Amino acid sequence: MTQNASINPSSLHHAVMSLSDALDTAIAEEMRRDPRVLMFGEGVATKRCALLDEFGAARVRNTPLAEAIIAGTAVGAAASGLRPIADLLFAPFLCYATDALVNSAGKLRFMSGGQFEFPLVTLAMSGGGWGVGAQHNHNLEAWFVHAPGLKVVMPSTPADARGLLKAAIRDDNPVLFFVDIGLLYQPGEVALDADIVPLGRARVVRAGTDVSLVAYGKSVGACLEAAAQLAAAGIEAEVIDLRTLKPLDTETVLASVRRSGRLIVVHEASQSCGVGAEVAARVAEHAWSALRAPIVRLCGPDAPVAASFPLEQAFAPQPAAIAAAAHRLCAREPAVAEVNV
Amino acid sequence: MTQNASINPSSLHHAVMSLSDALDTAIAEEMRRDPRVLMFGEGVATKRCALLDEFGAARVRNTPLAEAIIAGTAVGAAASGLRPIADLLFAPFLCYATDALVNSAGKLRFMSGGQFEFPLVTLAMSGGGWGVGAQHNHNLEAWFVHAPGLKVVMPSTPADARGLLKAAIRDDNPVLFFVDIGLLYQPGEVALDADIVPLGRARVVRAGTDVSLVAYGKSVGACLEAAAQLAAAGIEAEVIDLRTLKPLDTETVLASVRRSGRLIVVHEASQSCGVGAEVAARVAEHAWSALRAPIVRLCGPDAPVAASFPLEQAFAPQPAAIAAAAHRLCAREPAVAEVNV
Amino acid sequence: MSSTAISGSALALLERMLLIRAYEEKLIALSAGGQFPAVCSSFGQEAAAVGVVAALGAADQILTNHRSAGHLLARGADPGRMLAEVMGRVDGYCRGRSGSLHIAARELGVVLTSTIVGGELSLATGVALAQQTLGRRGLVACFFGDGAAGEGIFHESLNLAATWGLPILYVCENNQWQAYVHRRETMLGEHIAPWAQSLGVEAERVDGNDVFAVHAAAEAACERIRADGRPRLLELSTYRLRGHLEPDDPQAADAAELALWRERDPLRHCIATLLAGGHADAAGIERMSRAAHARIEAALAFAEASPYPAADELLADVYA
Amino acid sequence: MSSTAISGSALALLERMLLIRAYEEKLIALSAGGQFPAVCSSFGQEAAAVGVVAALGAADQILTNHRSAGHLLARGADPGRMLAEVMGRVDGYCRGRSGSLHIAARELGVVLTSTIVGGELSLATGVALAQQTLGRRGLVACFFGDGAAGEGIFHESLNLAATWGLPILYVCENNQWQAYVHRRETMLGEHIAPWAQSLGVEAERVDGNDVFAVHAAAEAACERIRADGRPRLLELSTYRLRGHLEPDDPQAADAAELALWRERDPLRHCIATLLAGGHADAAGIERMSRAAHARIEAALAFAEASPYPAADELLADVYA
Ligand SMILES: Cc1ncc(C[n+]2csc(CCOP(=O)(O)OP(=O)(O)O)c2C)c(N)n1
Ligand SMILES: Cc1ncc(C[n+]2csc(CCOP(=O)(O)OP(=O)(O)O)c2C)c(N)n1
Ligand SMILES: [Mg+2]
Ligand SMILES: [Mg+2]
Repeated sequence: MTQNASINPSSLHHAVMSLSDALDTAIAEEMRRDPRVLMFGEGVATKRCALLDEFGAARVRNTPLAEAIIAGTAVGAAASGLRPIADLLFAPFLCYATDALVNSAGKLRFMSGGQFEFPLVTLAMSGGGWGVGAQHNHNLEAWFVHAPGLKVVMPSTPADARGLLKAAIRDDNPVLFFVDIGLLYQPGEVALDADIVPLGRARVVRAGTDVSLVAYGKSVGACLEAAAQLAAAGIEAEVIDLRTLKPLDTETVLASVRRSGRLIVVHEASQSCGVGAEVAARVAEHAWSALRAPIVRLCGPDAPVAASFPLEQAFAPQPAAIAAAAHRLCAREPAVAEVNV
Repeated sequence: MTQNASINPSSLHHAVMSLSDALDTAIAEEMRRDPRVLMFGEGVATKRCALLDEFGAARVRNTPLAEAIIAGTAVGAAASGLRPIADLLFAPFLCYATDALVNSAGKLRFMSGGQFEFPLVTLAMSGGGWGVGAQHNHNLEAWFVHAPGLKVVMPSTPADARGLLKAAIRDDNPVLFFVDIGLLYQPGEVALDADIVPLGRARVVRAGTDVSLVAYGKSVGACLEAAAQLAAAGIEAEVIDLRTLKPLDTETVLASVRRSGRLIVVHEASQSCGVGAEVAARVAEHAWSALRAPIVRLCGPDAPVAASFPLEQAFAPQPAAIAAAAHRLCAREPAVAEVNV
Repeated sequence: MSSTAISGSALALLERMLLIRAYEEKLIALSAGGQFPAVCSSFGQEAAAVGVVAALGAADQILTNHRSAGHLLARGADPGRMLAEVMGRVDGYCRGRSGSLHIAARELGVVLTSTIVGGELSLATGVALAQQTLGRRGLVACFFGDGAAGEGIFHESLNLAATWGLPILYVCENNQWQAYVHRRETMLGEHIAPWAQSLGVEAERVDGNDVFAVHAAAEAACERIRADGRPRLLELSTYRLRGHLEPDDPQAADAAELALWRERDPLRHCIATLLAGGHADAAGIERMSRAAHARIEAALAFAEASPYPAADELLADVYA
Repeated sequence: MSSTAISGSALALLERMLLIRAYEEKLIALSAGGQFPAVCSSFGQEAAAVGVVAALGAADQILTNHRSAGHLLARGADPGRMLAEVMGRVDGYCRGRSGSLHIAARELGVVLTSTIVGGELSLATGVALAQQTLGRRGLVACFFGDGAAGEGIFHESLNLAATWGLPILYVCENNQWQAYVHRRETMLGEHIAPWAQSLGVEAERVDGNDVFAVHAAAEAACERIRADGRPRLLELSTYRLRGHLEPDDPQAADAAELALWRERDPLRHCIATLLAGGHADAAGIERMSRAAHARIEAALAFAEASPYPAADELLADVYA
């Protein structure tokens, strides 16, 4: 994962780079800025050799294949003055690491009466695109939203990836940073002199007044495609990228729904008890009177993901389905729409 | 945990027993019925000596202190012709066991093209009542609702505990069976000749037409208390005990809300991405036009539980708060209620 | 191994190794073309797979991991159904839902394959408990890598198997690599066997590139397991001759070490032994090799003709 | 240990042990009264705690678990703040939020206590990495039980510490019990030390009920760790003289074994050694014991006077 950023002629401080390179950029910048930042994981020193070259073997480390101790080491180090970044590769591997992250990092600050801080970041990938099945591809971000004391981030663009990762590294709390595999090599413009992107703020990617499409990760792109189709039909969709899943920027979502009166939440993760359920519930609690139609969730099915390419691709919500749901919500009487969703 | 059931004179087949004894009864009955059922875990053979005496050391086993292999052994055995029950003690210890349960038991049936079945049950306790803090008391049931391929159960009465556990043991899928510590020693009437309680069916514990209170575990009792208070004020609350959290009995909830127009979801687990979010979202999707007020969730705070007794008790939603929310929803104009929740 | 000890079935071992090599060469070529799912090749580890699996009986159960092609083919899996699976087609062993990394074939006793490193170790004890409890004859062979031995589940699995007395043959293919990390970066010693021994599991180290040595050790271990029902571990010293994943990324390799191990290619060793002992001639081996390649070509044709699963398989078989 | 080797500080060791015993006796009495939170007593393991902690310096860090009272008091923790914590009062070390099972006292270098068995093993490597990376002098002492050694994280923690060279003194108090299960039901051997040795961690077994032996072994191990920065393990053979939890459940115990270990009570051993060597007289020890009990009475009064936390602490300190 070397930096293949091509320089944008309009500014020396802008570059077009992949999300993967944006993450590397953020890590290098923060390691330069703060000597307490270090990074480890299986293959970190091998695959991120630019980091190893610049920062040396003490700060960029390969580990044994043992996720529980990788996470535990990060948690213990964070409480003791370091600011570790642990690469846990694929989200399902977090299953081996949940004790350290959930029972220790998320709880021991509160349980100790505030004696410790846990400034650490874990990286993990998920989502379709690699065709390797449900033991590599499983969107688990909702687990860590449900568990107390953690923050959860999942960017959709290289610029946000850089800015949010920088903010996560500077945050004094444990941050689970999820990366959508399907976005890893999609290029995007990144302002290299931009500040951090603060955690906890959603981004209105496209303004619109007829329906609010709320998403994160690669589903943001699906919503934008759907919005373009809808615009052609005269429906103006607002597209919101949550970016941070915890703390969740409820205000931005509520404000949008209060204008549009219609909400569709979209993500690749399975539906039950997912982030979409939380968004829907908050809207049903706090913007109910603004709703002009039932809420719709479009999520991954409640099933493991298949490796087989066409099934993997069909797992994530598609633009056509999003557009169709928006048409139903906007065009029909609410009661009718409800029956059909 | 010996059976201290006192015989009810009205019938030899009814007994008043604790939820804990009801679980032991169910296990013994199923072990008698099916020689493939066996049980293991830390202290199982020591603490459940009645089972050990009756079924012997091959079927009732102590294990090393190693939750990952306890769960893995159960999963491997289930796929190979046994029907194991694994006692994992307290829900936070499930963190060590998630790989076997989530990545293997939940996924390998689908991923193998249907080659294996996983008839296994795990037991785990959570909830306030023991004053031992967030590393023993953490309601994690929503995690397993979110993960594919699992079933999730959490009873509120001894009779349901017996019937649901028997159903879980007979089910050909992995079932996570959660037990509310606060209910363990509360007595209840159990019909010893009753059939199983099928998984996936909620129970209307109290009929009512003004507001639907949806809960599970010990929050059912809190809702019943609130309902009694509300009845005195002329508000008839319907109380629904979900009993099974996955598959969720959406129809029973929707039917209730379509009658009452008002929904309050109550549980001790933290709010974000909890089961309450899922219930709220399903109602906002499928019974929106019946809603006459915003949905309200009353859940545990988004924090670890303290050991300190008063804080532990304050963590779970209280009857007074439930009744107050119901009053707001029933008495005021919807828009006003919304501002206040 | 003295040439007189080589039985007639030695040629059958070679045949299986040739088939695995041909299969992996085909996958390597397909992957190099791009637009092909990631695969972990067992190229260079054929002797470990074939030597152990040939020692197993029909009732024995096998658990394996992401690097499973050798184990499956050694067990008699149909390369056509395997390729179909790798390519996500409906005639694959798992209806295309597994892909290359978790192929299970229950009909062959290859069960519960997991690509979570260590997953096979977590499940093997349960399979063995079922064999034991249900009075089935077969033992359980559990294949894993040196990397998996660093996961905590290794410790838990072997300790439980030792304490409960479970009939498991743990087979650690110590191929010196763990994805992009060399084994020496992950542990102080060179070997996994002492970890097992400390837990009370008898363990033996064997040259994993000598199919005859592996086979003899596996037969002896299986015999002891069948006799007393207790677990054993074999550590097979071998080498991952390709990158972690195809297409290969040669950069990561240690060139000197790789050259050394190329000299010790298990196929070459097997052929040299057979030729030296007069158990085979070059022409016969050449015929065998061509037959293996032809079988793989036919397998590929089968796989390519197989359709992708229909969209309704998105939700099939999630629950029983 | 020859009596001439006993320094004047031996009396300080006894004093600490007496304080721990008095504290645990008080908790046992309080628990027996009912309406008291569950506590895991370290009654019978005082020598392990005092012997090791006395070998540590002020800059050293300690990680412990659910059975931590001995470690905390040996380190100089205030029994009043400990009792307040156990009773959920706001003047406890953790503002009453921890209760008895996870008391951490950062000011004393007792950090990150976890009641998840094995939790301390998962965190110790990170604390040690920070000590090393930030150039701090202190080593890390990590206390855990024989049960914790059966968790996979034991294997992962020791292997990482060995491979990276982390300054950790692993202290396994092998007290023969793991909650309601006897150690012998959980492993084939008798000892944990061989598991560490197989990973390349130097390990020594010591009579954990002889405070002088423990102290000498801990001093020697700490010296070696400070010299080369590498981890060591001490296995202290001891016994849980009470049930897993208070109030005690005597049913579960093995009566013969218990009687045997009662003979080897660490306090009795310490006192006998001091008396035999002429380092103390009975009256002096009696005075010491009374002082310890008086300190605990004062501590209880302090704890009882402390209020419960206010309701707004439900959400305090969740995030930094
Ligand atoms: C829990 C987990 N961590 C990481 C990975 C990614 N991964 C797949 S294979 C592999 C290396 C495994 O090494 P080893 O066990 O020695 O087997 P080998 O690949 O050498 O055959 C890694 C790190 C994984 N699949 N699961
Ligand atoms: C992961 C986990 N599993 C189970 C428990 C319940 N539990 C608490 S202490 C204990 C026994 C621990 O045994 P050991 O490590 O030997 O320590 P000891 O209690 O003997 O000091 C158990 C099973 C727990 N707290 N955490
Ligand atoms: Mg390897
Ligand atoms: Mg113990």
